[in-house]
Amino acid sequence: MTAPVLSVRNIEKRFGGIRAVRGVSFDVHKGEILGLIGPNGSGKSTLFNCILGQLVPNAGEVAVSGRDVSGMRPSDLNKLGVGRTFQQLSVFPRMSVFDNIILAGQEHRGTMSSRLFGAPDAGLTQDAERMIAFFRLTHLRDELAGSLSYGQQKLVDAAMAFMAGPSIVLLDEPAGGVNLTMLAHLKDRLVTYNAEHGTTFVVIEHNMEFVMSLCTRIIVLAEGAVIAEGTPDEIRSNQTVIDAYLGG
Amino acid sequence: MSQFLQVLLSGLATGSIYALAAIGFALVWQAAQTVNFAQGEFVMVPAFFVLIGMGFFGMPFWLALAFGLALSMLVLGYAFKKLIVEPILPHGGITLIIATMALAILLKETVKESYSAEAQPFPALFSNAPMNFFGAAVSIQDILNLIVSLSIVVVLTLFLNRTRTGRSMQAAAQNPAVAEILGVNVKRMVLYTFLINAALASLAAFLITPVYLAKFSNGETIGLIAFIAAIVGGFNQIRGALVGGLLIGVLDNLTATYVTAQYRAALPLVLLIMIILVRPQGIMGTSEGRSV
Amino acid sequence: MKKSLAAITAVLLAAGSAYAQDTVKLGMVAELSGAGAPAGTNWRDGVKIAVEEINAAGGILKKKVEVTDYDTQTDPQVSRAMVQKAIDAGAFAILGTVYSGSTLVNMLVAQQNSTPQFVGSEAPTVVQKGNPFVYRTSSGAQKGIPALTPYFKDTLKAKKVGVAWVNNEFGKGGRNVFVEEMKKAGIEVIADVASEQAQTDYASDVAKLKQANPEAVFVYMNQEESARFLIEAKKQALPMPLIGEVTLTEAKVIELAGGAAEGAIAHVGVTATATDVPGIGAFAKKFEETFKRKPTHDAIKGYVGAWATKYVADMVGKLDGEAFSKKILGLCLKAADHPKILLDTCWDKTGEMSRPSFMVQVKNGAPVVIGTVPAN
Amino acid sequence: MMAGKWRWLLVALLLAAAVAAPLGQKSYIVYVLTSWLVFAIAAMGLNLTLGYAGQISLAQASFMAIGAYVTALLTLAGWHWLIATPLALLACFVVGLLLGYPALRVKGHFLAFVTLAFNTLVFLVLRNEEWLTGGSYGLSGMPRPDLGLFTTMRPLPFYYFTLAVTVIAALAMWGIVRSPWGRAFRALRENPIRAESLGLDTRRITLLAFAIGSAYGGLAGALVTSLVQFIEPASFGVGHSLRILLMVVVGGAGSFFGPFLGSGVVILLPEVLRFTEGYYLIIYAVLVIVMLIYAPEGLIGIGARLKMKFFSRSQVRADMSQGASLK
Repeated sequence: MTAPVLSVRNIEKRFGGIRAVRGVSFDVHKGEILGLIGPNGSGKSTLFNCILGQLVPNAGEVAVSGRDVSGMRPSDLNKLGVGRTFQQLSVFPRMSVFDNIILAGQEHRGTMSSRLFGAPDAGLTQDAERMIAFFRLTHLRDELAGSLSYGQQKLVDAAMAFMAGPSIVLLDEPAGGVNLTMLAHLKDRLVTYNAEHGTTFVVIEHNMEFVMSLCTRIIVLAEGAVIAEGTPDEIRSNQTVIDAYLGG
Repeated sequence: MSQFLQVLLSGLATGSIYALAAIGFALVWQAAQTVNFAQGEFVMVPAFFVLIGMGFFGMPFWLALAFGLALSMLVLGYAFKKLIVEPILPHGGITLIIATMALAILLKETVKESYSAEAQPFPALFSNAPMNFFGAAVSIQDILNLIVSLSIVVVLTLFLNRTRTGRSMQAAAQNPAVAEILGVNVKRMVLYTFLINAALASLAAFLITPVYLAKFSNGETIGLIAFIAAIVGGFNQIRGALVGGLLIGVLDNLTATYVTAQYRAALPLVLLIMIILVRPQGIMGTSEGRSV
Repeated sequence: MKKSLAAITAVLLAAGSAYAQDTVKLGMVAELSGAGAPAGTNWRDGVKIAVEEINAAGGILKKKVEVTDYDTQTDPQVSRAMVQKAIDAGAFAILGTVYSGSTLVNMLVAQQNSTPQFVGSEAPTVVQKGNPFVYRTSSGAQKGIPALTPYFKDTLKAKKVGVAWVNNEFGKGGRNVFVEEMKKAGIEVIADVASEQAQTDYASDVAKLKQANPEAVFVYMNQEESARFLIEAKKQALPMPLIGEVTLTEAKVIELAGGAAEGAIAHVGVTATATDVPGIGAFAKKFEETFKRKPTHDAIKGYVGAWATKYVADMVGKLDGEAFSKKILGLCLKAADHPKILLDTCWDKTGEMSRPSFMVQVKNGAPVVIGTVPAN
Repeated sequence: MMAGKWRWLLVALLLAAAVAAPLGQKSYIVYVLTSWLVFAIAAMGLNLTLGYAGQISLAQASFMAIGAYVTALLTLAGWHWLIATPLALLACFVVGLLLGYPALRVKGHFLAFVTLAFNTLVFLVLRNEEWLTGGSYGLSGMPRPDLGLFTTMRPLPFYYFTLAVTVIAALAMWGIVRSPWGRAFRALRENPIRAESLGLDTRRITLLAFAIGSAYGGLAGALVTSLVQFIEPASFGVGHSLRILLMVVVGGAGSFFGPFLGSGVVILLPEVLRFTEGYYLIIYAVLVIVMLIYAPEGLIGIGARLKMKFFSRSQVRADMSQGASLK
């Protein structure tokens, strides 16, 4: 059996005296859409940041496709095929949508010198236009990303995460603040992309309906530890989870 | 030995002036994320307000001091906040930094053109007559510099921690949104900070100008040293600014005396770079609220 | 289109110069803003008074003198541009600059255009570059400071001295000449204290001198630095005599230092306090009436520069830079024949100036001439 | 597409104006035009660091100093300007890399202070190490470049020489900013964390932003050496760095043509405001503050806004049609 796309082992993160993440472990396999849920302050975002190299965990290891990536910088992690989106708006506001998307791919092409002396688009124009079209943003191609609506910027953010053809994408609250029409569109795109490319997703989300309908498997965190794991249906009926959410 | 003592004591006296400018600088930073590159000019201008009061309106010295203080608070406190900081802050920190640089030019040139390009004598608040202190000459002025800046730190700390207004000011500085919900008038609190800064700058001006003389270009040196003192001591601590100011004053004099006069100006700068790289929260600072 | 514009400009300029036939243009290039503004504005005002007088006396070669002010912003590169601009505008001679750092840059331009230039700078290097068009209006440091040597050697009989100087091109030049002179005179320099331009805190400088305890200290700084130094020296009760060149006993320094200047001694090339000299007294009076302040050394330099331009040009008999240069190098003007030159003055083959000078001491808050030094 | 064409036409016109401008002018005007070009190069470099990459630097004058002194020392030692200058640029590039290191740790005002301190340190070294730099007397007598058939001793040929260097420098800058590097610099300015998560090595690109910007400062310095033929430490103080910074901001930080406009304004303003005598700096400072309040994007930004207003009708319609197609 091949190694899991993402393997998290005993991640521990403390802030002062507070144990924000307490020895969390899980594996994600190819093609899975894993949901990571939990009440506010359960340590989801901290865990995410530890996996993605934004925070340095106090203990534990992270492996991508069997390779230990603990302590790796986010840019190097990205080069290994780990993409991500952000909870807050995270586009480059004073660059065009097109430039946003090209940027997301250019660092994976060529060398430092080819990126200086080579083509301005790093040979990515077709790929970028295809990606823009996939998210149905073609009419906004040359607009400044900062001038787009909130939901459109979320789409650009996702498009950027996919641009380099990652093996796994971690999505940090993709549904937050997005209206229903746009949300359906986003979910549709994620599912389609997953089906077409077999890309693995890990999703942090508060919107239960969104998570339950999108994910194939769900892990529930509370107070920094895993309290439940299973299919959406199993989680829906799990008493521990219900208690945790109701403030038990 | 007496040389060492002399240099040490003079350094403390000078450093306490740096500290006054540095404290105001740190306060304004905390309250409004404003880095004021014209802080040195804020210490230069009040002396000229006093000179105008005496020369132009014929006021006695004490009245001119009050006039200078009031005018400084109006111009360097209120008008500075209303006309420059408020409209520009939304455009971003770097834009505001550049605006305060332009303000420094404006203040310098205005003083030079409207008053004089030459240095002016300034009456002393206290006697500069020396007293012998174990072989070192120390003036009442020196001692008062130290006492005043120490008292300022104590009084300000008490004010900020013990009074309702002070606590409101702290709340407004730390978390304006929450403070607003709690019924604190954040705008007014921020304004108080600017007024205090202007008052501290005036005080520093009145204390040093008798020795340093009033000149339009004086702010260049004092301003830079005040920033360095604030950063070295710790931006988010009033006592940090004091420690930074005293440290720079003493180290500057010790370097010039015992190491190198040619490179004396380099020492604070090297210290600044080291502190920023090794301990950006400053010697006394705590790391919270210092995210860069 | 550009060409026709150029043509029109040329025609206009030709018309301008035709009109300019009956005037002599002088370019006053000085530090009117920036750090050098006090020196530059005094220089300008000295020139102003001289030009009024010259015009009242019939101008240069019977032509009216027109002086245009150019501000260098105390920036050497701007000063270079300004000298160029003045020459482009048809200036026959340049008056300025005062700061040596600027003069060293802009004198190249005047030289290239064979334009006579009177400068207020005192750094030795100004006249050491073989430029035949640059002339001093006061003795350079390498002339002025040696005039002090007899004072240290014979009057004070000092064996060990100290020097406190401001570390810019002005101070450094003076300091080097002084150290060299002392070496020649067999006097040991036991304390060599450099300070920064615009320095405010002189505690360590004075403490070092006090520790070394020389028999006299030579103080070579700009005005307000001198004043701050004197204040600190008094506070720490520095016991030995403080001796300067020019600046230390200037009226402005005395005003700034207050009582702390008492007793300070300086060698002064030409001083407004030497009111016994008729020309100087008259100039000081007129200056004070016009500008409501006392003239400084720089004002007198500007005044002398403008008058020297007139005297020499009149002697040459035409407006010719080359001829002007030939005439003035090695020329001596007697105050008896040319009263506005103030004192008997000679320029040597390098453009360096020599004339009698004074020893001055601050007594009861005013500089008093305590001796004269013959021209060297 | 039309806009692109118009832009090139405009550039060609400006270039023609730059060629024609000094013809029939007196030396002073030629000198001023030459300094404009020199400062435009320095500002162009800072614009990359500040405008594109978002890293504030108050040390551009110190890189002019390093470039000027290296070129001066080498040309005085008999090396040709064309050999000395690349070495000077290399020196600036390397020192710029070093200065970039603090920028990896601190941003904003802290970075401003570090770079400001660096500028003063360079000044002190130039002044104090007299054996090498001539101390406060500086260095003089540097030859202007002699290009065989084309000697640049006279002001006009030197102007055209500087213009040629400027055009080459501008073309190189144009290449940089439209390359993936340029996109990376802008991404660093806009959102460094997002850029890092997209595989961009933000540390490397930060250092490069400083190094390239500094090399442009060095090029300007190498030209100053030949233009003024006299250099001394005070010409490269913090005040000059501030002046270059204001050129970038006044022109429009992050726009390609901003530095040309900004340096033009700063160099020519004293001329325009000459009638105000000593007050021009006051007026200038007030204008800068007012501009920062109402148009922080600089003169180029004001121009763009006016254009928007001029074409506003068609613009709105385009927006509406796009808004309609969203559904």
